[in-house]
Amino acid sequence: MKMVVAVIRPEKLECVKKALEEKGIVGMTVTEVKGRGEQKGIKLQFRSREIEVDMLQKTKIEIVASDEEVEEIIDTIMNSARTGKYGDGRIFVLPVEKSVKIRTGETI
Amino acid sequence: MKMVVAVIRPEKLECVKKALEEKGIVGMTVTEVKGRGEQKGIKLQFRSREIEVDMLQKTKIEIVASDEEVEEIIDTIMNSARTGKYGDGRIFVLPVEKSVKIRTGETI
Amino acid sequence: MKMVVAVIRPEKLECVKKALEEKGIVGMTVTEVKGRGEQKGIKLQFRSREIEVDMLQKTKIEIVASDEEVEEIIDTIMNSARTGKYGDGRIFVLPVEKSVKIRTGETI
Amino acid sequence: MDSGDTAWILASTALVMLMTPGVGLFYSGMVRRKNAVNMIALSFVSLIFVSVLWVAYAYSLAFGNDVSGVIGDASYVFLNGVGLEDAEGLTIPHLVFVIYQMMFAVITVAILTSAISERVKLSSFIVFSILWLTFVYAPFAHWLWGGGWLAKLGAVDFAGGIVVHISSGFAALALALVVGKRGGFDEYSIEPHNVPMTLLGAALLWFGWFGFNGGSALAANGLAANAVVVTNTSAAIAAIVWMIVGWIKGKPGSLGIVSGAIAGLAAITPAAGFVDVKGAFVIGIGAGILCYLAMDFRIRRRIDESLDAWAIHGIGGVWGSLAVGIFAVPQVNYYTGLLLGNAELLRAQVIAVIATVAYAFVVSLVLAKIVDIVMGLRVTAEEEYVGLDISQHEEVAYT
Amino acid sequence: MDSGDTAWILASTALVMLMTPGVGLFYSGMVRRKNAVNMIALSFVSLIFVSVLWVAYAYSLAFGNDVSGVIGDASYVFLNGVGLEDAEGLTIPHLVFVIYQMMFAVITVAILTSAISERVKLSSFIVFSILWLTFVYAPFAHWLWGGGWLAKLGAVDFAGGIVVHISSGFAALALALVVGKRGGFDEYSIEPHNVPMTLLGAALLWFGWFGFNGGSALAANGLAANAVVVTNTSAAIAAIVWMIVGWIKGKPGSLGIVSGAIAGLAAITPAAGFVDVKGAFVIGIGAGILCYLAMDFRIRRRIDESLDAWAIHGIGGVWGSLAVGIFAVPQVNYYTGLLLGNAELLRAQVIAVIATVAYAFVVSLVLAKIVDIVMGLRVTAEEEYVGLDISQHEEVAYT
Amino acid sequence: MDSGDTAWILASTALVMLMTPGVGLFYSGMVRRKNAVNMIALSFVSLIFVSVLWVAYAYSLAFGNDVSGVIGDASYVFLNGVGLEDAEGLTIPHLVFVIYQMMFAVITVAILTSAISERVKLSSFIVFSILWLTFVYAPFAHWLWGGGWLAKLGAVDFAGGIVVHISSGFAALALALVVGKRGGFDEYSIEPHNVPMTLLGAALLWFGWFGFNGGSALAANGLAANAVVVTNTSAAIAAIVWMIVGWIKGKPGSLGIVSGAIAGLAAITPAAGFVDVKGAFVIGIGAGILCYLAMDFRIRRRIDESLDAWAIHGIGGVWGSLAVGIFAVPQVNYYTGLLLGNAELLRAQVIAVIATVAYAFVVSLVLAKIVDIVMGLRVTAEEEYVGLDISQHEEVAYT
Ligand SMILES: Nc1ncnc2c1ncn2[C@@H]1O[C@H](COP(=O)(O)OP(=O)(O)O)[C@@H](O)[C@H]1O
Ligand SMILES: Nc1ncnc2c1ncn2[C@@H]1O[C@H](COP(=O)(O)OP(=O)(O)O)[C@@H](O)[C@H]1O
Ligand SMILES: Nc1ncnc2c1ncn2[C@@H]1O[C@H](COP(=O)(O)OP(=O)(O)O)[C@@H](O)[C@H]1O
Repeated sequence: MKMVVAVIRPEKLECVKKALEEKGIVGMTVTEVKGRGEQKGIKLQFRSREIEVDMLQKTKIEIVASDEEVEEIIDTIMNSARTGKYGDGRIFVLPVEKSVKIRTGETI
Repeated sequence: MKMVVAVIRPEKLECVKKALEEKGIVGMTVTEVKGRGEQKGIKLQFRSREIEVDMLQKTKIEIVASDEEVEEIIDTIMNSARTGKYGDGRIFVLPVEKSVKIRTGETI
Repeated sequence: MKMVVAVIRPEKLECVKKALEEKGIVGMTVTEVKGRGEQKGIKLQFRSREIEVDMLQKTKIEIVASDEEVEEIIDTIMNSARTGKYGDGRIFVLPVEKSVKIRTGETI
Repeated sequence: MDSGDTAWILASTALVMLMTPGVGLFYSGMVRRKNAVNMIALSFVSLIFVSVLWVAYAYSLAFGNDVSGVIGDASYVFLNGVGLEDAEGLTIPHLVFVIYQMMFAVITVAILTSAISERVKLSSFIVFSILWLTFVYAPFAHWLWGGGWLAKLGAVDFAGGIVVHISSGFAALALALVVGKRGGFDEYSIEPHNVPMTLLGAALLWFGWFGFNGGSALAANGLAANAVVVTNTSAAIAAIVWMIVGWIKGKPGSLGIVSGAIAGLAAITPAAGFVDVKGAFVIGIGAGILCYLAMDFRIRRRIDESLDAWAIHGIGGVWGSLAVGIFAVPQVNYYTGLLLGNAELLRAQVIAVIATVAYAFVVSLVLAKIVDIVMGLRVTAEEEYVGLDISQHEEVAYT
Repeated sequence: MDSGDTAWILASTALVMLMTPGVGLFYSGMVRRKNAVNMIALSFVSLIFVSVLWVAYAYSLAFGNDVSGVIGDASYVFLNGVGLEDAEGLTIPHLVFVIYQMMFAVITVAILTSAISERVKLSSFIVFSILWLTFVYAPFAHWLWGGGWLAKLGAVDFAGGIVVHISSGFAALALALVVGKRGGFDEYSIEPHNVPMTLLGAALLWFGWFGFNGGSALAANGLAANAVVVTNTSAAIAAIVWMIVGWIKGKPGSLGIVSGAIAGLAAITPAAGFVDVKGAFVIGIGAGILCYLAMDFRIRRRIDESLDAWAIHGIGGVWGSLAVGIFAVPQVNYYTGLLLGNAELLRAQVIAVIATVAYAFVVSLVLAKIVDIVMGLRVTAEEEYVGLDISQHEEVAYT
Repeated sequence: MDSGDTAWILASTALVMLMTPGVGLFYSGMVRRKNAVNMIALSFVSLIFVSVLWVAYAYSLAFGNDVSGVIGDASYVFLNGVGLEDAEGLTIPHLVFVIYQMMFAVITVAILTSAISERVKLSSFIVFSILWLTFVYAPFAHWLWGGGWLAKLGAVDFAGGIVVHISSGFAALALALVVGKRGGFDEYSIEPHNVPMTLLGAALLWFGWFGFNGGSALAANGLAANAVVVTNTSAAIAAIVWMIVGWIKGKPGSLGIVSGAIAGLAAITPAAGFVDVKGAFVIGIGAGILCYLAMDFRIRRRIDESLDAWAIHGIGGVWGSLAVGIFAVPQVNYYTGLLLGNAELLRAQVIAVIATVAYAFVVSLVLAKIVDIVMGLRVTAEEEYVGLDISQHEEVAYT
């Protein structure tokens, strides 16, 4: 069991959600975050000065899924979240040892 | 060492906190999130149309604890967060390799 | 590959960010959270009564980095986030199995 | 026509108009984030429906020619015969009087949304408020201000202690009993989602109340001045009282301060044109204490009259309406209260209070029951859980 | 000088002043969090620049001695010769008239920021608004209110249906075409970030509109009273209409309710001093339907006139300005409309509407093009992506 | 009694009342989230305590019969002898004058909370403000407006440049020195938590200032009109100046724009009834530059007078009070300034400014020290760290 953590553009959330839903991936937890990637954000010209806007608003999606589903989830997110421009975000995969449904107590 | 991640109903937070405190579990990090489970949220009837409210507000609790404490934490959360209705949430357990206290530098 | 999760004082974020940047650590995801440590927050005297303010505002930083960088990251955060008073926060290290850049698809 | 009087009542009309969204903001800050839009929307719904109905027929019911002391006739339906000339006996155009009075009806309906916050079905609220305006508000306005039986009896209500505050406060109590508690009310504490918004709402209410009470002189004169001074004094002193009580029991919360202020404002409303500043002190202190106790009682009885329209407006209105009979001084406006040896006025006030409390409570209860049976006053449990913003408006307050 | 009239127009000036930040809040709630500050800042920028220019020369262009029906002369530059004495033919000091009129110019510029929200370069907006005030607003004010050719023709505009709403609405349309769509407009839905803020803005607009239309009587009299009553009625009924349409198509959103209200307010503006309450009902209903359809049309055509100044103010202003010619009743203010058999007024109104729509659209388009070519009306794609708060102000709305 | 004058001063009273929560919102947006409630609560605390004390005795201290030019006597304690009839020499009821003046005292106390933001103990603030009202505000009001020694000397203060702005500004400086810097002030930058809230507060301040300065004519006449026009002009031009300075140094922040506007408003306050619109231009430009420099100086000196009451109100008030002596023109209000060859007025103004700056600073310092020694002006470090909302009110602004 894995947790797929994807940090994407906020405006892509709807798109990613729909794409995942089509693949039958429904459960997820979404958090508003701020982030900066290796480009250190966007550089704005201002007179002679240059200001760097790091810490742009991003959306973090966490999905816990079985090992087999992970690749499909990654692909789906990649396809639905990509614009090809800097700032598209990252996907991380973390191991999960246990997953319990509070309502039923069932371990999945 | 593990990280117990629980996604619960926001209104259950106080209750869960108290229950954990009674078991001596004090340290925790809490995040406001939105989430959707396998039921894809709540369906509302509206005329002929049906609207689905996915992405309900949830509260995420992260607790890093020693391996032995994990079961007790899970049980305590289960008991204090359950209503028996859809949307009660999930608990995930992730492995943690290291935990450091910033103030003292001690590794625990 | 690891994910370093640090929960720090919000007012220390700028300082930590700069310290990390100097070490070449740029990518990170930041979340506003609330937390309570082992001290169960701050106790305020009020008449005969004592109120406990748990759940103080904290900032969570997540950095995914290669195994070798982890120690340096921990040290850097420790040095830049520490005030020596209760509430300085914690650092956790979690294993990461995979990290993908959405823009390019490259796995790192 | 006096242009100064007209200027003041036009300005007062605007001030009172702003109080209705003020109530919306005041209430909205105290509910949960998922109902934030709905709570303000209800105030706008009150504004738009009552505005139209007032012009259509409710003004006529309230201020048309008296029919056996009970109600006005249909003479002013669709403002027939209401023109640019002075209203009878006044120095302001009749149309100014119409719209100034309209704003009182509007805010009264907005106040009672306290009782049904976070759980009312929008369509049912609209139906209820139409019925309530017709069968409770319009009669009350007629009885006290339109020459109805209470006026004939000698009861007075300067700016709406009875017509606005008792009516909405006791209607709120009735509604709360019919609609029932919010889901979770007995299980966990329901916290205000935005305290600054509530404070902003309170600020707009205090601001508007200068027009509410000051404008009720229907002229820009010494009486208006007196009303404004005693209004401000009562609000301030009641806020201090509530703050002190809060301090004794814990910390002086800002919500307590402004709740006290509103209590003081509601209580002085019926009295603002009859008492002087010393009377205002006593009325304010009484309002602070009584409304606090009423709120405390309501909470201990676990009644979910959620935002305390009953405790603050209802009880504040009762106290102020009785206080007129005690503290009225003739220097302000001819009337003399018990303290100066006249028991007549108090007698009339007691009758008026008892009659209106009973009528407001019973008729509101019946209307609420009818609406509940016919179309359901309350949303489903699911709709309540996801919040009224999504379920009633398909909107999200903050993204 | 009449102190009552002066009191009312001073109060109205304050009311109209507050509408400009009201527009800012109304708009800001509907944009994304990253542009929240900018949207309110644009309203303050309109306030400060137009205030200064009005005193410097724009008042003179609008209300100076008529030069061939087209523009005012320079007689009042820097308020030369404008004193504490009454304005000619009025019972209020000339300076009161100056500042009351100023606030109309201020808000008109604020309204058109709808079209360029979330993407305009601050410096270019300043330049554009200076040009636009000079070449569109001042002439319009002169034509209708300063004794210009449309006034001579017999066209009327009580409180700015043409001068304020047609001008800003059609300027917004032109601007939107020149500046282009917001990044992402065709890809994802751009959601309001703070609905309560928009509702607060709407409340301040409604509140201020009492001074906007009521004050346009330039006296505290029956005409002012009529204006206030019909204004409130039109707003309420249009809000109900929009709400019903929303209900038919889905859920009745709060943004729909207040959009309807603003449509009703815009539409009644030119008519408030000429029609009675029955006329207001018809105008309000028409405004609700027409402005909704216009918004729908705009969305279907994928025009990013982002916050619907065109659909609401532009179309509302057109409808109201024509409606004057139909529903004017002489009991209110001498003028008689088509319904009572007089076609002259409608003829003049049709000419005025056609002329001003064309002029506003074309000249705004040209001015926008010029500014765009010379200095670029729009920020860079990166600046737009990170948001105008950071890129134009180096500020973050909420931390 | 003149009904028009009364209408205008009643409306102005409401306008000035709203400025106090306006200050609260303005300040609250600039502090951190954990102190958001407290900052608004302090404005309400000013409102409720000063309201009561004003009626009880402070009005009498300020406007009672002059005792050797220093203070008023006790003749009006509890508004004894203050009735519905006209105030002496005025055309408005005495009670209107009382409450209009009250609102000035209220806001002055609210302004000085700038200095102690995010760290003051609520109880100590209450004690301090009672002392300060008694020993600083009431004497100042008496000296300038109640027939005290400065008035006899020939000094003028139209709407409170000295009484309100110098007094609160220099009190803030003194308080800031006594109470010390906020924890972390020298380590990290303390960011505004809600810029739109600050802009809303600024909007309410600008709006209310029309009543503040316009109402100070104490009548609805040409003088009031002049006051409103120059007030708006000075605000606008100072905002533009501050914006330009911001642009030169970086980006033109919205907070800079509104800070400039408040500076312009504060500076024109003492002059609004004495200068014409040309004078207003100069005063506004001066205010923009001087107050910006003062703020800059304060920051460079690392003085944590947190929200710049000193730089904006204090320095703005000094500048405006001196400017009266330079730019007064007799067409407005008899008085003539230096530019027209009269040095007398400037002399009186210089004496008044020096005396009041010194008195306000020294007495505030002493009072602050006393309160600090007796009960501690400041919360503990822990309470400050968790924030005043929790530690003083047990409330959380947003959930
Ligand atoms: N090393 C990292 N650790 C944690 N989060 C990261 C890391 N790198 C990037 N992110 C997250 O991903 C987001 C997008 O990354 P970015 O580098 O901008 O994408 P791109 O690879 O296209 O440049 C960042 O805003 C941040 O939230
Ligand atoms: N697969 C998943 N990955 C991540 N989070 C999940 C997953 N499934 C559920 N969640 C989180 O748990 C919350 C509650 O889940 P839900 O399915 O509604 O509970 P139930 O199992 O009672 O239906 C969701 O809102 C979401 O935040
Ligand atoms: N066991 C834990 N699990 C998860 N988060 C924790 C844990 N302990 C502490 N934290 C987080 O770290 C923050 C600071 O911890 P704290 O105990 O106050 O530091 P200190 O060790 O200096 O007392 C807490 O507010 C909480 O967010």
